[in-house]
Amino acid sequence: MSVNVSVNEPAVKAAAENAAGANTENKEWRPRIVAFCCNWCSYAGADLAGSSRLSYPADVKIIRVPCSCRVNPMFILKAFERGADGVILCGCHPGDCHYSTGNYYTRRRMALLFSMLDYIGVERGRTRVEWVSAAEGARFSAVMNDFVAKITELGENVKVGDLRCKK
Amino acid sequence: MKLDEKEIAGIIKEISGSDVKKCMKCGKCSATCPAYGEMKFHPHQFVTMVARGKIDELLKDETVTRCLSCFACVERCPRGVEPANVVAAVRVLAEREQGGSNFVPDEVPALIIADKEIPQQALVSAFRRYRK
Amino acid sequence: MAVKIIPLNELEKLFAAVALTKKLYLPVEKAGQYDYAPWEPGTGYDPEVLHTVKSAKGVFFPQSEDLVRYKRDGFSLSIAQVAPEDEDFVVFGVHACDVAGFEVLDRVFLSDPVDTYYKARREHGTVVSVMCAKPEETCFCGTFGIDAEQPGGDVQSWISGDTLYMEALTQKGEALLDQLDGIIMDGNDAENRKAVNDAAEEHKEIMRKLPLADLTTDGFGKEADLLTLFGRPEWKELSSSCLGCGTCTYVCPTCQCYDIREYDTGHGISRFRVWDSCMYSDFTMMAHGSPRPDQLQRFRQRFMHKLKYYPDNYDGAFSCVGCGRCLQKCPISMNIVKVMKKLGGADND
Amino acid sequence: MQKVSEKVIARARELMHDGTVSKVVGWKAGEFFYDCEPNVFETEESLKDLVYNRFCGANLSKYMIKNSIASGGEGAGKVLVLLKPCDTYSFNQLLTEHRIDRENVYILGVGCEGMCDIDRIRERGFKGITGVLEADSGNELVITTLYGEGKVNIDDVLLNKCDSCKGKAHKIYDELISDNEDEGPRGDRFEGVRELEAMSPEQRFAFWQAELSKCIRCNACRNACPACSCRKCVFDNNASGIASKANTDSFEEKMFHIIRAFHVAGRCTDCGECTRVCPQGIPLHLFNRKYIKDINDFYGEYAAGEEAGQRGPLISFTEQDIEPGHAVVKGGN
Amino acid sequence: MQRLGVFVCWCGSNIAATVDVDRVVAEAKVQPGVVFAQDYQYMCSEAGQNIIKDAIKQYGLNGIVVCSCSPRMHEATFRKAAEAAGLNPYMVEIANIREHCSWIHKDKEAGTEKACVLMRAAVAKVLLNTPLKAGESKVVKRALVIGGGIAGIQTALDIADAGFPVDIVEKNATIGGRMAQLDKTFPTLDCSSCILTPKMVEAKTNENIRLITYAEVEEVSGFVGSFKAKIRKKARFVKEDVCTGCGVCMSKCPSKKGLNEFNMGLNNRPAIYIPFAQAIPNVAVIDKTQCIKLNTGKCGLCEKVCTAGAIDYTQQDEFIEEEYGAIVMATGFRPIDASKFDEYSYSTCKDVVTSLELERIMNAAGPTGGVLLRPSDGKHPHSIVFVQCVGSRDVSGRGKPYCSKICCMYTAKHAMLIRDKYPDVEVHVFYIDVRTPGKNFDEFYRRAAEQYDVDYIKGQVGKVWEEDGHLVVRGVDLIANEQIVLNTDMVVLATAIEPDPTARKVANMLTASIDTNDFITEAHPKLRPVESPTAGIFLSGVCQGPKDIPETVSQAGAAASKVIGLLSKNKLTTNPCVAHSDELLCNGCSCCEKVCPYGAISYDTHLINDHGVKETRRVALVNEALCQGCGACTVVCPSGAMDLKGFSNKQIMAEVEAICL
Repeated sequence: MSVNVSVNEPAVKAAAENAAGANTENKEWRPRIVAFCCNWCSYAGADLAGSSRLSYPADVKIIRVPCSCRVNPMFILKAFERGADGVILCGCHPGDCHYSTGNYYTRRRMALLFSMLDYIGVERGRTRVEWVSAAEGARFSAVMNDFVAKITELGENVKVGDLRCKK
Repeated sequence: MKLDEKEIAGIIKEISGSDVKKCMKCGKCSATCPAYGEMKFHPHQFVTMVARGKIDELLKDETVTRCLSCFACVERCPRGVEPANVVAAVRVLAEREQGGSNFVPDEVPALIIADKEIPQQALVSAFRRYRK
Repeated sequence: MAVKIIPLNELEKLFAAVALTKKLYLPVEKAGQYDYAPWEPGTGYDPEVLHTVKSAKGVFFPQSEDLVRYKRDGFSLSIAQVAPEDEDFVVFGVHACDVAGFEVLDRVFLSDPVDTYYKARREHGTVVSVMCAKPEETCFCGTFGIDAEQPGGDVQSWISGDTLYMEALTQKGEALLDQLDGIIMDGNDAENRKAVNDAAEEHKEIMRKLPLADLTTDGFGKEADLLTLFGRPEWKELSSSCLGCGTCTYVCPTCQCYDIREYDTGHGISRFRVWDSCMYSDFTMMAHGSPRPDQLQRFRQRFMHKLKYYPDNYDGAFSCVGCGRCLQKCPISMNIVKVMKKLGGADND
Repeated sequence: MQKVSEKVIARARELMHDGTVSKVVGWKAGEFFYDCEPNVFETEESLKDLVYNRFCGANLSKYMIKNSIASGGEGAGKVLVLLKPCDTYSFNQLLTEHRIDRENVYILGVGCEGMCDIDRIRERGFKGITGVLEADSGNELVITTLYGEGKVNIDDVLLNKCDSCKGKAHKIYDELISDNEDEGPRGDRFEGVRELEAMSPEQRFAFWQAELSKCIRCNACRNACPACSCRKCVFDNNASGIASKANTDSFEEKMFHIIRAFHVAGRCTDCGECTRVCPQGIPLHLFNRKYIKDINDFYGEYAAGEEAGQRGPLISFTEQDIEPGHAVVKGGN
Repeated sequence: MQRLGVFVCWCGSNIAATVDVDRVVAEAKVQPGVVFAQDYQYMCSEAGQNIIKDAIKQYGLNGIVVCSCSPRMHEATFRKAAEAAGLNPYMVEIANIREHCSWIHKDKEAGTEKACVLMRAAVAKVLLNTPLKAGESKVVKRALVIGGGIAGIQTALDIADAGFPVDIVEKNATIGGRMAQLDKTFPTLDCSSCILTPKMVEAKTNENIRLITYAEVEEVSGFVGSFKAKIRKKARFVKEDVCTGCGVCMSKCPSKKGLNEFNMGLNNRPAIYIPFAQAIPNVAVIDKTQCIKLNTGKCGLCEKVCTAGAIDYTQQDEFIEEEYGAIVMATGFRPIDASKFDEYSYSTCKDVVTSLELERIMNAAGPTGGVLLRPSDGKHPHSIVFVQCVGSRDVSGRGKPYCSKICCMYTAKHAMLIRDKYPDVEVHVFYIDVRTPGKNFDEFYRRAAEQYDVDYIKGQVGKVWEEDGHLVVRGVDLIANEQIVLNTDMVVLATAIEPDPTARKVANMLTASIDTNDFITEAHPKLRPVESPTAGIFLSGVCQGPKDIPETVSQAGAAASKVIGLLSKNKLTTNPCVAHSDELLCNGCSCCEKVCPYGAISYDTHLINDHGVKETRRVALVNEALCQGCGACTVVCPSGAMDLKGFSNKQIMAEVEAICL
């Protein structure tokens, strides 16, 4: 244990080195992506993508929430803390919310949160909101393919994550 | 420099502050227009032509100078298209294309004597800011 | 006394020489504020700076440190103790108040049961003190009998003119100065001693003029009656504006409370300790709630600890060194001086 | 300032004397001229220490959560609180959120010409400050120190929050003592935000990394903030899932400050207390003002606390709101 | 201590082909808390369910994860199975390894790895699940219908027919609404009152229906199953149970200046009046603004002539308080004010009328006795111009952005009726589009144009003015591309319709959400068109959106069937995944209340004991019967006091952590 007075060594550098190490030592890096889907539209849209066999990368893992408005910014930051490389939030199209107004609040909250993440220098594109209806299986798949491609392009998230969670 | 249709449409929208795509073709502008008979292209046609990008024809035509700018169409259009402003925008475009108005204020008295029918809008244009 | 000297403009050389074998901590500027941090080439040293925001205590008692790490693999669990510090380091530029602060911590952490993490750092750390340059109106170390002109530590030093004068006080200090032979010069002559003495005298003069020079500890300490002090009605007004933040605690060189927490990394757990503040509403939170449910009690606890409980436990020694950081940093300008003046002897009023 | 100050003190005494109020929440003279502390005065006698000067920057609104509720009960008089113009926004916001019992409060609006920052005076090289006097000219301070005397221009040593001022108008009061005409807002409060927005993401990241790594998690920003008035903060609540006490990893400082800013988004009145109290001088207002600027840009001008009972932007919506993806692009470089 | 079971389904080869189920089972076995894991070909089969049930009993499982298809498919199945084995059904979580995994990934390695992650997330979540119990709430077997037009009447009749008592609250003195004002109805041209009156009478005589006319709902509290309403019954100054409706008072009343509302103000009525001949209840009412007795204390003629002794000048407003299980909004519409369009000279030319005014002019009980006469001079018109879309599809701010839907058809009806009865009258219709979707609708319109020679002109009217005793209309014919000026005798404006102005107030009272045009929002535009998002509030008629009579009647029936379905239940089971506020953390700030679309959050001030610290404070309370579990409140709550059962902050964060591991 080294004396750690200046608690905060540049996290980026360390993580980047860490990541570089991981890349060469371990197998090919794959992004970790958390997708929050509302139960009524987007989760059903994802189901439809599945039953239509419209593939997208396995890096996307879906968490079911009743409504996109259930997603607390804390969850998104929690995902980054734990090493997620991208977080995507899907809900019913504005106006079609099962709970009539939930996604309108989501839209405002996420507009502000994403803008703040951008403001502190997190790469644009690590977070995204998409409206996907229950009928849009193809769109769900397309959105996920696009998002994974974008995150892969951005590379590993080294700016917002807790180093202790890196293996 | 020759602008393409999209760019021209953008300029017209910018000058007029009006979106021709909102038109639902009810014709109330033409039903309202006191200068209807003076115009080769009536207000509703004018708007449609702008929407379709047929600007060249309008630039060449006198219709642009026949609008009285009475704004009755603007007042009554249920869709907020503001045809008079669209006409004005095309007129401005025409003037820009000519490098400004053909008239200068000093010429106005002579023009009135020469042509009693000259549209008042044409005279007003002599005082516009695009005048050289 | 064996005085060694080095011109101030050669300090970089000195630092580099120390850093060759040991980690070196000194006040470093970051985004406009000074705190103790590892030295790197070009870091520099500003002798005019009186206070770092946080005191120097962090080098021995960091704000956060891991104690134990658990690792889970299937159903098996392995536990790894985090080894205490085993590398030597030097902390440079500590003023008398902060050095005295180390002593306050020593009494707590080095008495039975000994805190092995703290002890290891104390053993491996060499303190190089410097007499402070320009005391501020908020300084009152004299109140606690601290001699600002003899800052203490393993090596104490003075600045006069363009020269740093150093003197080893302990074996560790001597070893350090020996190691620096060739970079620092022998300056053990009358002229240099006079320079040191003059600087000290000049400093003493300022100390006498400080607005808080007359502040005394009357009414506190071992002799004071605990229950009377505890029951004084003035606590209510004194605490009425306390926000319950931890600023005073975290900038304080003597506050020593910590919390032990765990962080689940997903792969395992690290158990670590972090500074805690008795001003916080969740301090020593228990299943039944907080033992001090309102801010008055928490506020009183902090000052009673500094001025009464600690002296009772440690033979009259106070747990305040008069550095004045809390006077400068408290968001609402409440501080120990105001408490002492309100509750202490008549002289203070 | 002197005239207003005398009137304020006299009026507070009068109100206490005639029984209109039974307590006064105001500023108390400190050890030095500049360290006035907020205080609850409960007796007429104690009011001898009431002051109102250039160093009364602390916003007293938040104290009214505790003091307005506690004073209830039969026979108890109202609580007098002294509020500067900008403080009244916080007061209104707390009223909106039902945190203050308006019935029990008597607001004495006090005029303000800008509050001074002792740290800024120190930054100008003054050490060992033993006295601060407002020069007769009214725009200078005379500073006496252990090491000599000097003058500073007041405008140079105002609190960060006073660099841009929301205006001299009180948004709520029962009585007003002020010599000031409201000249509307002064200064461009979004300048700092714009500067950051104009930087590259890497520069922004480096800026925040440097600033936030100074954070010692003393919670002064949170505890001084009138909007951060939760009974128990999520960061103190072990059951919240994000509790933390120190920035053991640099992620935690980001988590803390982003979530804190988010929790007060649309509720923050830009009172500037966070930046004023930060012992590390972190420009925390740049977080809050970013949100205020975004809210203004995206949803129309909104000033939390402008009047009590407003519906905040995060608990409102329109069908045409900006999409988060566009918001990011609009936000900066 | 949690004892979890994990069950991995092959779904034949649907899952097993791309997911190595053995590995998922092996991985599951080393998850914290898991004491049992097994795979099976079809978990949803009876045999599969038995595996689950047996394991629950044998291993004393207190939580299970089923790795299978989408929870939207079989969550209910597995919950039932768990419940049958004595496990709380909400201790079941599904890892969707089919739709979200095996079906979209071709690489078995990637698929298996992802399946393991999804399993892990579900295990992490179920570790934090708590048994939930669906609550129950009572159902008051009585319905309230607000509005007594055709929508309200039909809804009430259908509910009453099913045997449930229902109250109709109508703000006017009679039920019947707008339909009563119509002369004929499209596309069949049957007489409006002939088909409406029997329904009105039925509403009056049905013993399950109570008519509360000349009344307004003042307050509504409560929630689905048990609403409480306070109804103000305005003073009629006529005893409703005594008046025989003989009408003698009307003929004797000296104050005859009141505008006849029923005839759209085209003629006058006395201060004491029965709105129209077929009014239900057939009882007089005194217009207190017009009555001489009530204003000056003199007169009292009606009291003298009333042989029944029904007049009571001292009558006061009365209040009725009643409990209801369901409430139907049927607040209807009104035409917008045409005077905003000064180009049509509606307010200056008497012969410019609205379509609803024309209805009255054409009606036998109307001001002209059914003879088509110009309002200005009572002469027979020889030419009439109809203007369509007056204020409809108008975003200029003077009108409404939507299509009012009924105008094309009623204009065709008017044109046809006029041409039929008065073949000498020339009829021109200026239209933008003619919209006639509906059974026999287009045929109807074409008949007007082809058979009755109505002149349809594609274009709008720009101006109408009066000149030498007739009207001049300037319009445009877009097809002929010419401006036309017509001399005519009458102009009829097809004014847009808008929700009745009371709709907003009522909606707010019921926490039913309302759109920017003041139409009530339906719970789902396609799948739940007659329900409001607020449980127990139903929509009937034009308050939901423009519609014609047949649509209104069918929607009224649909709303009634929803009400009947609700009232047939003895208890309501509530969704247990609802919000819950921790009063120790609650600041009482009201943010949650403001975002709740259901009005499920209220506030209570009471003594709270926080580990010995006692304080009286304002805290949020969630009504579990109203809460639908969206979670909007949980995010606006900065202290985290508000959480959602079944989708708690900790559960979701545990899933996040498990996924990011």
